[in-house]
Amino acid sequence: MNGEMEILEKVKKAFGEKAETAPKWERQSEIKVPLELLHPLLGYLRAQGFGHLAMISCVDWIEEGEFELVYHLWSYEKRLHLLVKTRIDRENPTVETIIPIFRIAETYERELHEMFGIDFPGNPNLTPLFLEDWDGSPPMRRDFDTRKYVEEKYGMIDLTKELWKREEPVLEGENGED
Amino acid sequence: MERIEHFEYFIGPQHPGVTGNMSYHLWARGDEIVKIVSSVGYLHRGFEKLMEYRFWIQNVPMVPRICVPEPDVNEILYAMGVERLAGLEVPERAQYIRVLVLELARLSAYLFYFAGVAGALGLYTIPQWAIGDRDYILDLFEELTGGRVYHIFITPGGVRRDLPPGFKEKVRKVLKHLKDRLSDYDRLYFDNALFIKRTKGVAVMTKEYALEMGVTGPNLRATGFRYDVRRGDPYLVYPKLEFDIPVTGGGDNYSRVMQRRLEFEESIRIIEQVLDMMPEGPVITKLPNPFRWKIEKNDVYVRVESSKGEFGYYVVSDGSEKPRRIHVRGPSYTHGIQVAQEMAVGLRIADVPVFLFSMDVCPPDIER
Amino acid sequence: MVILEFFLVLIGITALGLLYGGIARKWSARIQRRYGPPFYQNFLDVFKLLGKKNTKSHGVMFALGPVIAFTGIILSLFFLPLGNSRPLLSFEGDIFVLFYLLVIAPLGMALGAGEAANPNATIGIARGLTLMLGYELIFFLSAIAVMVKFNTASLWKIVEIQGTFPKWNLFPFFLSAFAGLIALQGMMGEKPFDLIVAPHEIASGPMVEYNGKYLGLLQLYHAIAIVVETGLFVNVFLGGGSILTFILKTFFVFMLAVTIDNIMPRFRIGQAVKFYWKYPLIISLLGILVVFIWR
Amino acid sequence: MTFWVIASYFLGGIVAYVLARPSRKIGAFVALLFSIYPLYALIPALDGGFYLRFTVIPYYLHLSFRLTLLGWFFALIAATLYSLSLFSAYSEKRDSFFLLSSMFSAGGLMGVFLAADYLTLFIFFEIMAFFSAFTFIREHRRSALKYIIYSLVGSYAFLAALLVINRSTGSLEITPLSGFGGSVPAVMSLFILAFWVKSAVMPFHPWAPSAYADSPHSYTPFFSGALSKSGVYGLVLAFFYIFAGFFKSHHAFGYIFAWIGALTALFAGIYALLQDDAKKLLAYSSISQLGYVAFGLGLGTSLSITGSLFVALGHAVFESLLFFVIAAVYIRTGTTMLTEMGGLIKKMPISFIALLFGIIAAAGIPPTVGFPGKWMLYEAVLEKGYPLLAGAIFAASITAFLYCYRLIYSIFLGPLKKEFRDVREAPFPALVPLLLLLIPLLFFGLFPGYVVDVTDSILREFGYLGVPHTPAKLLSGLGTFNGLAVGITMGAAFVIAFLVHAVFSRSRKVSELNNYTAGEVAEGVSMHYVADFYKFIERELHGFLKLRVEALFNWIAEGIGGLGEVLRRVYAGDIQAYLVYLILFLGFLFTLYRGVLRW
Amino acid sequence: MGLFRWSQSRSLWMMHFCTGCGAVEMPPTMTSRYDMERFGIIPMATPRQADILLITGYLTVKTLKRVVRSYEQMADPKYVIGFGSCTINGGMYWDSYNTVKQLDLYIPVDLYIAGCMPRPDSIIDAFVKLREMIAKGEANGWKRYRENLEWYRTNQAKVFNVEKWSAIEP
Repeated sequence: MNGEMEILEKVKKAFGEKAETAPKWERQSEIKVPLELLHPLLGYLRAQGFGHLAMISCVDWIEEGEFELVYHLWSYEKRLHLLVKTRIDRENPTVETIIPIFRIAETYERELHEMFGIDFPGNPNLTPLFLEDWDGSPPMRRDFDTRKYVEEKYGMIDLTKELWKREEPVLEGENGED
Repeated sequence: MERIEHFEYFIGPQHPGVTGNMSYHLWARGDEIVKIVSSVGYLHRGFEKLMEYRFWIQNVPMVPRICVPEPDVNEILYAMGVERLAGLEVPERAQYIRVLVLELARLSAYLFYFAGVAGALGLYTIPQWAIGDRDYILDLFEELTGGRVYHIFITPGGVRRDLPPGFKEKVRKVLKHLKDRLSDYDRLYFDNALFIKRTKGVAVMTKEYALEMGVTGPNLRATGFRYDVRRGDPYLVYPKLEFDIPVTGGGDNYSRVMQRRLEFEESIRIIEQVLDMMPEGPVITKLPNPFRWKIEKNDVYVRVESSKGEFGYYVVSDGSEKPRRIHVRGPSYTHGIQVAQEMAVGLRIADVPVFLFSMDVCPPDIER
Repeated sequence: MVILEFFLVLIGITALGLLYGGIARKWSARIQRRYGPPFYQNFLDVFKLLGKKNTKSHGVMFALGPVIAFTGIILSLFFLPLGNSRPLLSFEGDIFVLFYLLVIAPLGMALGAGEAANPNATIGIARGLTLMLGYELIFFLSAIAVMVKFNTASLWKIVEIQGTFPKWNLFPFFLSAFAGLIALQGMMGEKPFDLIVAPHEIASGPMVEYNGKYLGLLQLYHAIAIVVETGLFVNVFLGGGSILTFILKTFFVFMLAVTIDNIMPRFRIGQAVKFYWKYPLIISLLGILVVFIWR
Repeated sequence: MTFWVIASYFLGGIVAYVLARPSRKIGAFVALLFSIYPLYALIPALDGGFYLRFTVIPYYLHLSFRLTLLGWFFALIAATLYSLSLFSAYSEKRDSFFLLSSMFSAGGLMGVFLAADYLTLFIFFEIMAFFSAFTFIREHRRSALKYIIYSLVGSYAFLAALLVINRSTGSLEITPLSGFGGSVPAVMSLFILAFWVKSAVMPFHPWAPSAYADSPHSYTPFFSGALSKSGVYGLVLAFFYIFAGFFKSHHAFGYIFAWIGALTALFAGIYALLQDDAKKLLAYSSISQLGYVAFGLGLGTSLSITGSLFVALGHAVFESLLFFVIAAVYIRTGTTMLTEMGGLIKKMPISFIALLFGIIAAAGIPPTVGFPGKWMLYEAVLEKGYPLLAGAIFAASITAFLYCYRLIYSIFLGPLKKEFRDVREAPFPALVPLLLLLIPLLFFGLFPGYVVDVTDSILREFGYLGVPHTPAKLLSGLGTFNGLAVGITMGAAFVIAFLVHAVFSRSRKVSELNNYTAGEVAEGVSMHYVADFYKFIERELHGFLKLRVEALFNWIAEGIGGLGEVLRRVYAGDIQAYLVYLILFLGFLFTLYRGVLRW
Repeated sequence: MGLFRWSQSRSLWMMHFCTGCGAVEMPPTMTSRYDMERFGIIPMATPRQADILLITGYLTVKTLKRVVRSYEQMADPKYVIGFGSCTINGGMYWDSYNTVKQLDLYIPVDLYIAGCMPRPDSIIDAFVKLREMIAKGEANGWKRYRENLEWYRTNQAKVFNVEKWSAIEP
């Protein structure tokens, strides 16, 4: 545990009151920080040895009207995982890209851009990653109701209704016996 | 008159050279790759969205469907995540059974991996042998959990049922068979002069590049960086077991394959220890009524060493009976897209599938 | 009468080739610890392919490709002595004619596959032609050693000179025979020289756009090609004896190639050509040296 | 009559030059007429034979011509090729200067073949060399100059040999030299050098690729098909007529020359693989074919000489056919670079068929003219018992398969380029040479005997016994090759295969986009594998390819350039310096005169 | 024509296209333990040479586009086998925004196999069943596809959010 405390003290000293740090689980602690302090903090932590950016998650707190971006950092030497959290507005979420610090973030940001509609100015390749010619709103946002979308696009499957007349019976009947 | 500088071809969704359902669009000149763009999303079912619509316990059968060659990794991650958030205690014996299931899954994934690389190289005898031997492990799973591939065996709070009688002897028999088969694999595959000539020095990855690009697991150890989640961020009973972390250190296709070959033996050693040290006792703690089981607002990131690399779940609960957000980090997330796009440039056409198979890119855990 | 005899030979060799293919699949299945298809599976495959409907073609040359390939291999049947039966068209210097005829078939398939305008097909053909730079030279050098020794370029005469078992060319020209065997492995496209049709790299190479009846023709061509190529090797190095022994010998040589095929991964094309120019070339040159010293 | 055979070219050249000024079409047409007359005159001339002594400047300059069988053989090839190339030039609408220089070069070539004495031979050799360079000196100065320099070096060596022979035998007649003074090898190598350079055999070949590639597309078939034959003509004369005695007695010389020919064929073939420009590829392929000819001459048995003459004829037929196809394609597409073409089979089917037969002949596959020559060479080398030579020649013919396929694939097969959407078939005049050349290509393949009749009579003139043959069969010392039988069997096999093909269900033509792209859309995807076609061979042979003989000549060129630099400084242009040099020179002469006479 | 139909049923070539999660059970079926080659079924690299298209489990919209393209590149007669309930009514992903719910609307399916990832032996049982259907001449999904092509095209266009969609010729 001592390694953890020492890091949190350093961050506290470096970034003052705005960064609330709290140890969370064994070998895992949390740093909440406002958006403008995000990049300097990430740069600082990278220098401290947190070289592995596991991923960038985004939690949609629709009640508070905010997205919570969580940067997962892991340090191989200190064996410590940091959840760097920051809150961004939900209506037009834009966060400066962190590719200069972590080159691997390009794919993570691409996914967040597609799934939550967060804009990352500076990311060269914000092309769609998973969905092809997608017409709906970004799917992972809480306000996107997937069941309504499925109902309207694919039509809920009602097997009792005969979709179109088939020459020979499909499942039941003589060749469906075994 | 526009001069044709290069030609384009696809190792697309419908191609034996890709490790699942992914597509690579390649520009090549002569037989050297000039540019490669990977496109994913062929298996995206939007797991994370579906999980937000289901109760905590309803997600248990959903979770193994994420990564097909090694489903148990997802089960243990979801279980550990929920147990940490809900503060459940897992009995000792259940933890040992979990490690047993995980290591058996790793063995079957590695055999699948050997079959893939050998198939890409054209040595069609090894896929037949490897997948044939993998079936012995699937039979063990079938007997233990009832399902060959999707076991839905590790649930939050422990394990669904205890080991059936005589199961331990069966596992030991299968392990002995696998150990004998290793010598055949060595003679035909790992020491095959042509295999070495085809894979040595191809697609070399340095340690710094791997660390910077978030490469994890056997591919990282193959570049010479000795790190394993089971030692670095230990979970379950791994601290009690003694096994070492082999490192091959070449960074090329050959050392990636040999890395898995050495870890294959390590996993066998772990299983033998688990079978001996397994205490008696209950295997599951009682779970509250699923419809009213609320977990208070909290979040945790759990990670596990899967056969392809570091697999992680970021589980967020908001006090309701459904998870607020579960974000899955598959190991091939970095291997399959950015690393492949940068490492494959300059390779020969014949080596691109071998490189993809040696990186063990598993498309479903990129796009979930 | 000659026409009837030729048709008999043609059908017989095609059936033999398909039979070899079926047994080879069963044999490699056994090596891979499984049962494998019935031995007549190749016949079924060819019938199914010929029965396919609305086969798609990319143009006249695409359609003519397999036809030229089939022509080339039928042509080489004219010159191949089967055991001790004299071939229909045997004359002096027909080994050189045979070498050039064996090239018509791949050239025809290459032209057809070229019209398919698919990069996979063309890479396969470029690899096939480059490989030819390797194995054709070695096979020629190993055959020339025999030709220079007996001072004849007629396949039929070489078969006659050898006679029955103890006088095979295999023993006096062991080095050339060994180099010829390695060249044969490449000529038949068995692994480790299976680069032309590497499914994982170039999605079955030149055959990528062929379907239905064209693929049936190519399968027939491949079946006859097995017998012709192994037959060429058998006549030069293991000649003599009745048709039955000829069939057994070609079967044994083909099985040897299939066994090697099962235990070797593929070369890269650069490595394959360099391999051919290193060891087999030296072996065949030594074979020629032996002929000079021994004469 | 025979005077007009040569004169009609020169006269035609002038008339065409005058007429081409107003309109190029008429000029080209007239040139064509003038070029047909010698063809018409040459064919019956065989039996008559003629000797003509023609004085240009009394007492000093007498030109004499004589029709020998060998000369007639090559003259006939050159005349036909030249008239065909004028057909192609007609549709290329060439300007007047080109017509003049090409007619004069043809005239020069005729003169070389029909020359009776060394002086005429030398003069017409020079005319041919210069005027053939003039055809493309304006567009590509550098390659033209390179060509002129190489042929000049050759001709001066030839002149030196000429003078030595004249001094020892007193007459300029081309007669076999018997019992010649001690220095036969020196004179012979000087004599051969000119023709060696001309026939572009290996060490002296660097001018050929750039010259063939840059010369006008309609002229190149004549350039490579016929002009290189003058080199072969000279070599045959030297080996088997003038220095026959020496050549017969010294086998080593022939063996070395055979090796040079074989290695030329192999290395030119390998270079041909790696070229991106169709013309350069064909240039190296024609050097490789001439390597075969040199190999045949080197061996020296009657079978090998017939073989090499046959290959020379075959080369003239299919190499010019390939160049004509490239010319036809150039008219329509405006490029000869392989990496800029693709899919033309859909738009230019006739050129495709012509190229297809051309590459089948170039690869030497039986029913075509390419095979009998090669067959005879193989038989000859087997008779002499040189297996390694046979291996080298066979390796060279394998490279032929590779570059032939690259040629036909890059131009005609593969996806159709967007620019060529509206390309039509080549104009009729450009197609005439293609169709006409197909006839000899197949006829001589099936009935090689007719060619061997002529070559036998040539050999008897040189004191060799010919190759026993019948119209369809060739009988070598070891056995027979029956061209007709192979042709018939191939036809029968094709019918059988076509029947198997036709019996089953009809196939449907499909658009180019309906292609296997692993499920993706093929729209807008460039699927033409043409750049760096044989990169894997290039990578393996990289070390070997670096040592090019051109580097040696460039080094020599720099050396001469340096020397010129020094001389420039000497002739600084002020009078006093000249006086000083003059005095020094006279002093040097004086001491030489005094000193030398004493000893 | 009996010979052709008999040989068509005995030698089926399977297209190597793992579209869904069921594809992990294909290697065991192909290799030494279950060995589908006994029935003459071998995986082929390109649709041109294939007869069977296996839709192994769920099918996302992006894969469906490739599947239809590959399906139309196959030569007739061709057969489609759907694995598991995902191809019948969307199965476990019934409410997923990216997977197709009923496969039969987009390409004709001849045979379904039960099981959320069917076991290798049930796959082989399906192949045997398909053999009988072909021998009896019942497996004519491809005829259905050719006859009401328009109906299939409109369904496909609806899913791909375009008004008019053709697989290969744009």
